[in-house]
Amino acid sequence: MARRNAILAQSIFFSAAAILVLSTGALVLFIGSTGLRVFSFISPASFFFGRSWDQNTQDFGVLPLLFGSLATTLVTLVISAPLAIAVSIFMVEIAPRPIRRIMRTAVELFASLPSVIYGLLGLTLVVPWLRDALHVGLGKGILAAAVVLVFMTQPTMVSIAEDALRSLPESLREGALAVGATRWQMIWRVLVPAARPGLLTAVILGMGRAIGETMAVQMVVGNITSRIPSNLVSGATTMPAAIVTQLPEATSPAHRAALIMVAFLLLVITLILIAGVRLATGGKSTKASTRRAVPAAQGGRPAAVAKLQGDKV
Amino acid sequence: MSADVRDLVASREEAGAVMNMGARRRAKFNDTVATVVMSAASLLLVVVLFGVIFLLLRAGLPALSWSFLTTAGSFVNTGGGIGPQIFVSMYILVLSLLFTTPLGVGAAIYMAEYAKPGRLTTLIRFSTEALASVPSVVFGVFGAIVFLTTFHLGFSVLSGALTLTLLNLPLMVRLAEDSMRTVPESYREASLALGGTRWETIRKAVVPSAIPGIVTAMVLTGGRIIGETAPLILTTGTTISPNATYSLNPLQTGETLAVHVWVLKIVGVPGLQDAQKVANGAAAVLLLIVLLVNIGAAYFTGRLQKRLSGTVGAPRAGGRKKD
Amino acid sequence: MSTASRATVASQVGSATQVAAPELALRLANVNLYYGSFRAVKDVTLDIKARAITAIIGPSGCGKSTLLRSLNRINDRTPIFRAEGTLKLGDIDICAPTTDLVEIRRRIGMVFQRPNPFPQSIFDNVAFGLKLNGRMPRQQLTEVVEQSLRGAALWDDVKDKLDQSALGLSGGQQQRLCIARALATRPEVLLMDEPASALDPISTLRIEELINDLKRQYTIVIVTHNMQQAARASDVTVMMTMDTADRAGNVVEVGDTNQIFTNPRDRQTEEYITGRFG
Amino acid sequence: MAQPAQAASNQGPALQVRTDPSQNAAVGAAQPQVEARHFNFFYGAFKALDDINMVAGEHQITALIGPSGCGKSTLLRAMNRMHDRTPGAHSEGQLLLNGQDINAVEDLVELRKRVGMIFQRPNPFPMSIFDNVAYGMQLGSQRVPQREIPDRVEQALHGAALWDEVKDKIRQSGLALSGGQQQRLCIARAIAVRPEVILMDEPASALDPISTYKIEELMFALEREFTIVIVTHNLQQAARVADQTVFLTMNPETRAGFVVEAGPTGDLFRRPKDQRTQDYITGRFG
Repeated sequence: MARRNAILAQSIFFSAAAILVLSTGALVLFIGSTGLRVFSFISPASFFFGRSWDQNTQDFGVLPLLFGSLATTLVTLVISAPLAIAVSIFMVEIAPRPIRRIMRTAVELFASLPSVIYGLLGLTLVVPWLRDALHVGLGKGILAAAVVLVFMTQPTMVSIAEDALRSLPESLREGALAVGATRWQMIWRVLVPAARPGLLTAVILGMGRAIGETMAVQMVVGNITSRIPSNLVSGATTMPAAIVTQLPEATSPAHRAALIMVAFLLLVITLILIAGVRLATGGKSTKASTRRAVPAAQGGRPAAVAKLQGDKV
Repeated sequence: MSADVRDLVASREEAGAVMNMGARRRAKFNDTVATVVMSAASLLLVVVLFGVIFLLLRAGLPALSWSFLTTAGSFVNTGGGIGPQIFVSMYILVLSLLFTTPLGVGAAIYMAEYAKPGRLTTLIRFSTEALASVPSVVFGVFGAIVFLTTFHLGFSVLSGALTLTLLNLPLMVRLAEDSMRTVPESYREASLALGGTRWETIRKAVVPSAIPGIVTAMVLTGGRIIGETAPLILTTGTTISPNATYSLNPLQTGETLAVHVWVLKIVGVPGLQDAQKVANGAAAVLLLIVLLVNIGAAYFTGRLQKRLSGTVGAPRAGGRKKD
Repeated sequence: MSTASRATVASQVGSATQVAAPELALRLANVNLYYGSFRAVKDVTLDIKARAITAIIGPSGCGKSTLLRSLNRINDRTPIFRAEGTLKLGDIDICAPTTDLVEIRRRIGMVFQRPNPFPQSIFDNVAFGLKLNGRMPRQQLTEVVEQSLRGAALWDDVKDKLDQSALGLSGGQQQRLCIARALATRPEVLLMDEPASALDPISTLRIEELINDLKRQYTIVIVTHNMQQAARASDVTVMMTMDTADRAGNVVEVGDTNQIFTNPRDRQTEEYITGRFG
Repeated sequence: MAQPAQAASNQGPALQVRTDPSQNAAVGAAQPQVEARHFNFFYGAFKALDDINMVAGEHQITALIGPSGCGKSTLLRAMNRMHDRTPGAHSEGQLLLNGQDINAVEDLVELRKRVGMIFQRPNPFPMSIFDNVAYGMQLGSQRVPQREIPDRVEQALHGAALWDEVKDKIRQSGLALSGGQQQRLCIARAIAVRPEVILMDEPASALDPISTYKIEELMFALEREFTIVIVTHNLQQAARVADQTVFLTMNPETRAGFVVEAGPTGDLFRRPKDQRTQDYITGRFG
């Protein structure tokens, strides 16, 4: 009786976990198979190398979208990666406890603001500022999107980077200080190198966030799909922005398939990034995976087990 | 060996152990500069955030009133509101959490308590991470293909809720699993040592201790559902049928609060009175919900920590170090 | 004399200061240590002899580690920690707010309970403290690293794998590496916080031999739980206990190690070392 | 440097050794309750215990001592098969509970009800004191009827010498107690299910001297009803409380733990037969 319950419980929980795998498979399968139909309408060459995306002429070249996404992400990362690392170092090593708490609250709040709110802010603050300060066009474009994305990517990057730094053992810090390092020397020469995989993960996942962000970007990027953007301040588009703008009103099957193919590309890029994270962290997963709160034999973990698992500091 | 030690001291000076004042001063200077730079970066972030909140509330709060929250937008008079959108948001929230919570907690229990290291576990873990980082618009496209077209649910509240379920599942699993992993291993050992089976141990010792964490996960997931936009545009639609406002029919199209803000700002609703005021008010409401969600999450996280604290003997007056 | 000018003088006089080094390395007078409102250590007055090994023993919780960790102010990292009283290294006041922590820690090295090598190469670990001090010619750096590793009796074990990760070493080797790292900057005082408690008996023995060797040139203060270790390895023993009422640690007896272990004056010391207490 | 060491070793007999006459009379006469015969234990390919032979007699306290890493905790945890949770852990040879092989037991739940365990750090659940003690009695198929539970909880708390301190706050969280009280609460929780054997893994190492003293007192009381096996780092503690002492050490090459010497505590501490025992208890080793 008890045993049957136990087995039943385990199988129920396993099925729940299995749904995660099935969903991932379904995601790839459905989007992939639907998206690839685009090649029955246009040739792969004109899809991948076409320099214009125009539903009126039924040209679906992905380059304007791809280029917009890459440029936006790149500009975002250049600003946001150093910012996030600086902020996480501040939070872990410099800020006194009350300030650290305020910072953490701020980061969590940033994380939970809906995309439309970021978009709204971009629309009412960033775009007019760019337009009036730089006097170029309407202010909508890659730069506006990047400014918004810098703040949108902060929570992801800061929280992971902070985790990585904070999980370094206190003994490393004490070791560095005890030889006479200044705080900055300790941070720069010991902590940052030791946390490198975590910091890299933070940047990669921030990048994923920037590539995938839809609404906030859609609201400030200008949504010009017909050409490859020539500068950072004239209208452009990104892959997600194009999907959400055009898919609801895409009537021709070719157009619809082309947009779904773009979604498939996004999916593939994301999966590559995740694989990159795995590589960066040496096969371990991003967060929490193997982190058990207390080792098996509390405190008295047999030395042999420690040895077996390859002594970690 | 003693000779080695004598070497050590004789070479004290060559070793540069004696202060090199130039280098010292430079190290000090760098330390100060770095501290200033990192503090400034952090200050910037906090100022931007609180500035943003201030601006949003300043623009939106004047619009808020009871009638604004309960009536529909009006094409005839000024003073219309966002009642139907709030209703749809809440409906999708409830529906989606109803699917996400049992699935997510179940999967989390499996991962935290049963999963053994191996290929299958790695696969589940990888899937969870992959799902967690797939852009939300891709889920929207998936929902549009599967729920709308394949299952013929059309643009509907149900399609949206199902899409969001998939979207939020990884977050729910991770948070719930985390909260179960914070439950000290010593509880499990204690329970097993008293003759508990694994299932009893999970049910009686692990899950009860993790409940505040699971509630936090629900609250945070709920916050995301309220704020989500892109997948809903592709699965639930951007309109509410005027003769089916406040309808519980899950196959109705719907427009959530967040989508409404976007529609008002970007697409425009011809003829709607007060469109900008309504948009600002709706944004302020969204923001207030998000603030509430954060406070709620912090509260339950605090509960979790409080419940699990003090396991390591009577803490001596705050000393976090041994001895 | 200010710390800065003293340091400059030291660099000019060099080894001359070594010869004239005073018999007392550290002086503690009326030292009280607090965590928040809790007094962890009370009214310690103690002189620590130069070029000798001083062992601090006592039951757990009596504040010996706290005391040791306040000598190089590494305990300042605990936010609520506070020290009162006079703590002097030569004529530098360790506790003064103006005191340069970095300089204090360069002069007072520390080895921790658990080996804490950085996740870097063996060479970089030992060279760490030297590189902090500005650029040093590679050849000289290599020499100092070798001397330090020899000093820590680790050279023969690692000379062929200096560029490998320090984390690949065994626990005992890691601890000796940490000693080498501390020795590389040539501190005057070496603090050791139960340096062998995480090690197996053989590594422990090697560490003890090493400590004994080092004492000719260094002032060593060691905290240990292991009375046999204190008896074997130290010249002077400081016995601490904890007040039963307010749980504050205090020194009950200081003396020649031989005397403490054969003829303790204090009843608590006797009970402790014969195992009737703690 | 050699001198103080000499002095310390000369003082060897200063160790206070248990001299309770009634217990000494029982020494040797006791039934073996837990017995290891040619017992080997492995973590994966690593052999942690090598050919262990030892006996823990009924209603006696048996102490396992030895340097860190010698496998004494491993041996203790093998006695209620806590290792089943460690991947790669397995054993050879026999480990007997009342003559029955522990490793052949199919029903782990049953085994662990018979062999209770106290851990190094007190680990009460985040529940009330009452619920903590009642926890074990509400598990499994042979659970204690609900109406008997309050009485059983009280008995267990009496048994753990905790009743007087907690009787007025039995519904308060177990985590609010002091460290020593928490450990006694864990003992109450363990004895509430009425095991035959209680394993203690350095039960006092996280406690202050006074709490330690109370736990030791408690062990003398518990000994009348239970068989106790204790792992301790503290030689003085072993000498004070144990009837029998087993000294393990580690092969310096293979790092496998083995038994050097076992016997009545008084003999082992006063007249060790083996030089390594002598060295260890006089502190020249480890």
